[in-house]
Amino acid sequence: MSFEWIQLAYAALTVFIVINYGLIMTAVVQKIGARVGGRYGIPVWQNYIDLVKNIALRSKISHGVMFYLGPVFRLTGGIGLLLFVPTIYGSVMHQNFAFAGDLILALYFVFFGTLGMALGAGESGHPHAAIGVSRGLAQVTAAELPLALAVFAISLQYQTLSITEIVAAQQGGIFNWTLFTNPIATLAAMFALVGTMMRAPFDVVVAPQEIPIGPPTEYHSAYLALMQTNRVLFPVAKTVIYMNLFFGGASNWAEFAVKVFAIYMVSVLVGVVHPRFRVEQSIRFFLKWGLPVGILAILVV
Amino acid sequence: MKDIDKSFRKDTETEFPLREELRPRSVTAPDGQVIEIDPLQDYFCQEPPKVHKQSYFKIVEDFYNWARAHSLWILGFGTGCGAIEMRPLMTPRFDAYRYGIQWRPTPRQANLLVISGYLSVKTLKRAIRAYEQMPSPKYVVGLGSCTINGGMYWDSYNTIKRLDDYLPVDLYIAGCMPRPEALLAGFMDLKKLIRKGKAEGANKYAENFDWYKANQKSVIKDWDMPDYNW
Amino acid sequence: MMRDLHDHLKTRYRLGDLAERRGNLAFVDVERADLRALLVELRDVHGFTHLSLLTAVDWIEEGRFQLTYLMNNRAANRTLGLRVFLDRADPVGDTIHDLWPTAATYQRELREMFGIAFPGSPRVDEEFILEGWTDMPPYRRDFDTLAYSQQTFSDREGRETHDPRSHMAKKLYPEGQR
Amino acid sequence: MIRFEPDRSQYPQPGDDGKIEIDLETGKYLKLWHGPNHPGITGNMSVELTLCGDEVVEGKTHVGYLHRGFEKLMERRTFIQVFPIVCRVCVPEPDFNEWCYAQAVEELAGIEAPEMAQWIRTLILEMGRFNSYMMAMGGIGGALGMGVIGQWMTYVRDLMLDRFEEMTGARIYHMFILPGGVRGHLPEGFSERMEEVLQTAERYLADVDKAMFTNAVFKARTKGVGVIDPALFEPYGVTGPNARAGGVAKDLRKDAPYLVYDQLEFEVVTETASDIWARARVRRRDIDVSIALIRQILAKMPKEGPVMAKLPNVLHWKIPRGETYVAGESSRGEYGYYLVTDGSGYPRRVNVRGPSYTHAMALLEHLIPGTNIADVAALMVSLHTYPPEIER
Repeated sequence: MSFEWIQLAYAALTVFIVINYGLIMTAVVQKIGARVGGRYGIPVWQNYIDLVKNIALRSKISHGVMFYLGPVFRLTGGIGLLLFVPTIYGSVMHQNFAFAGDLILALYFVFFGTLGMALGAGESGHPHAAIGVSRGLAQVTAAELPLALAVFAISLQYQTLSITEIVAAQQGGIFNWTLFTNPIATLAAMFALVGTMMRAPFDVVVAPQEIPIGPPTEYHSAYLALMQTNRVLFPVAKTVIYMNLFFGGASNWAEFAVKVFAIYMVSVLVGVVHPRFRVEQSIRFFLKWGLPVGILAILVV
Repeated sequence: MKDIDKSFRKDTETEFPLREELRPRSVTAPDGQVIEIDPLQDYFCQEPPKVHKQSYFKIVEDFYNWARAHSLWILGFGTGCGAIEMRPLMTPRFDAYRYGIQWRPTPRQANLLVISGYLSVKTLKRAIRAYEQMPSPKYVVGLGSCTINGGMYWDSYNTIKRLDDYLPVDLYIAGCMPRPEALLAGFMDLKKLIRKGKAEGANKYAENFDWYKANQKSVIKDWDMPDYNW
Repeated sequence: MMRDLHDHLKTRYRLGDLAERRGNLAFVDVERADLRALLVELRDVHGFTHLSLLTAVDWIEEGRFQLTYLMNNRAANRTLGLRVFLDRADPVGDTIHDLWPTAATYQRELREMFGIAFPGSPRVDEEFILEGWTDMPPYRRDFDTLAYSQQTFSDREGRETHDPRSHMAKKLYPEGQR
Repeated sequence: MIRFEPDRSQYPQPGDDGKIEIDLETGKYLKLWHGPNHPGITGNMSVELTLCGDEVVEGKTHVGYLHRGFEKLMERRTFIQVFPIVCRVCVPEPDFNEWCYAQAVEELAGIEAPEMAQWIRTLILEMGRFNSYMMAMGGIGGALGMGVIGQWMTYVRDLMLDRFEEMTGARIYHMFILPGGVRGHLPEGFSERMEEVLQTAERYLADVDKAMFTNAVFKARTKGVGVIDPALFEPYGVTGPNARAGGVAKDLRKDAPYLVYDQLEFEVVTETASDIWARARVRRRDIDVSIALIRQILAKMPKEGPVMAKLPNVLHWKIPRGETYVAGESSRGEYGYYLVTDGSGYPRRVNVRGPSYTHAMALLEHLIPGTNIADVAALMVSLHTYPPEIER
């Protein structure tokens, strides 16, 4: 495919839309969680105010270069993930930099942010951050295994590594979705989704009652604002991959909004009513349930 | 009430010895290297606080103040018995989240320190550290009569009487203990102060730094930390 | 029934008179040398297995500290308080942390708040409640908390302090009657 | 079946005396302070943990952050003046302090509270127990990441606080129990409104049963974790729900009936496992007992009668020399007051025996070594400790 400069502007527009969508969606999700507890919940625009507030803080301290680069890496991971995945199928504006092997690159970017964050949080020197990082890396590694296996399964199934082609193969009716053509791979991937969304029962990384919020313990002001941006962007970008791979992609923004919200709600609904696992329990859970399902998915294909 | 013992004199002579783990010593690292450490010098950053100027444009500052007012992140540090009324504040009946008030577990991400009730001398030390670690602009709310003037514990040897001697207080909420409605009203008043740009406690602390430190050190006898700890 | 126990124990230990408070609560004076043997017997033979409380009272006029060991027999619903008197000038108690590990906490508190030494008790000299305290132990009777507070902390201007007894007498009986 | 067992040979081995030699400078250990500013801690206290990997090898409790010198302040105040500060010893269940102190003063002064007052006191104590258990249930849920349970329980507690407010005029510190009786009668129509609250509470508690006690993750986190050996109960002075979770049916309400508990029917709840699960379960079932007791009291109590005995002039009230100990079963265990008088107008010595004094100090320090860092918060909350009882 050829590269045109206008694509940069289009990609920036995609990122802008997704960030705004993410800001509002996370607020709505928090509101739903609050309603379960019987509360009214935060206003939907609260995330914007928090973002401005954090940028407006006057004093900042740094713990070194990596401390500064940590959130930047994390955000790069989120934006990178989004940019190499076609957000809207069939749209010239929002297919971003999708290319033939983008599935592999996307898998790489899922990890990239976590690793960058680990370096940055480690530099902050806070023991809670260090414990959180070691927990996070252990759990992400275990949780992403089923996803990797599921991705192998469906790339075997569709004989391609291009997300665009996978989406194309799923068009033409709801029963062409991978959800129905390969339910086992979808199940394996959903394990990974629930496991990496930092929600109960797999939120041991940030567990406030054990290690007050883990890796970001020392982050504040503008650093925190960057991480907040990533916190709303990254889940959406990840959900976009799931949507493309398993749920037939989206052909316009409305479909995008509905599907992403629905997939995201899976992890939220699981999270609201469960306490959290210990880290070795959650790793065991993924190896015991996620891994066999992923292997089964490959075998079935 | 018993009469005061006029002949009683507080012991002002005795110095509290430095704790053993804070004395200078040499350490052999696992690889055999010998390192000299002086914990008080090496473990802390010694930089004094700065007075932070307001934004150059008034309209920008006003916008920032608006955002600060509507996003109050409270440090979840229950210093006294008033903390028990903070919990209903987060739950269905009163739900302070509606007003952009949240609880953060780490001082780095909080900008409102609520002193929930009396402060014993031991807690005062921790409260000062927590306050100094928060990013500026930061606000302090004293909760209950005991932060205003000792309240119930006016004759106790271990609780401070006036919080504003030790930390720059923006707002007091009276009562013993104040009801959640009073707390909500207090936070609304604090919002008004912030929007008017009158809540500049952090700058006041930096300007009168020596005065605050002298007060703090007159109460905390074992001052084994640097003057300003980030 | 407390009386029977007292008569039974009196044959072998130097005990004072039994001061009965209720049917199931009584106090008795014990010599310091007998304390440990008595506690062990109460625990192992008479079922007083629960140490409810260990605390001290400062009898400054008599120049001595009173240590109170409240032993409880839950099955029979009886509580026996053992009173041991220590010299106030040089108070040293006997540690019982090997009989009841939880007594170590009580002894730490007594060490800090009354200045009673318990040699051999674990971590007894570490700071427990107070931090950086250089004055006399605060629970002693000659420590005046109001005077200390006035010499340490500053009052806010405009505070009025009334003596409740004269203030209330004036409010309740303005004509001056008792 | 995949199993992972950590290679224990690299872990520190206990020495001859059973204690692990800790040398921080080997770099094998990490010192971590749990508190005082920490969301997983119960109130304002702290635990100094020494970690090796994810495992805690040593824990030391540090208290004193809430010390106000109550016992000293009480010595300066007359018998009646002590009341405003006595309830402030324990915030979640302040009425227990008032009752213990009032009962002790009555015993030494030889006053008997009228029957109506006894019933109202029992009612207040049960309402306070209900509130305290609500905090504990929410705390257990919160420590394991189920914030929703905390939300529901605090809401129900708010409803009960409304009833307190209606009866006494205050939400948290009531000061309703005085020596000689209580301050007043129940308001008109109190039992109907109380019944509404109890029914709401039962509805929410049914939800809690579903969300918490049938949840597989909750079971995985709590079963077999933080086990207290029942043989330790006596040496460590474990009482109350913590002991009952180990199968010891000790309850002062039954063993040494005070107030009107001998006229009420209730069972002593026990579990056998003695782990976090069992302690949570005991508290959950004890709430049901409390609810039943409140209903019973409201049904059985006399309709009228005096609530206050005749007191001498309290400004000049002198009590002869004597000492007494009054204890009752609070929501955390045996709660007692030791009062010594010397014939003057002031107490000679007041000592508070809070159940947390033993649970959070010696017992917790004994339990913590060997647990996972993730379980420390759950363990502390399951013991239901409350620091002001320790340091007063």
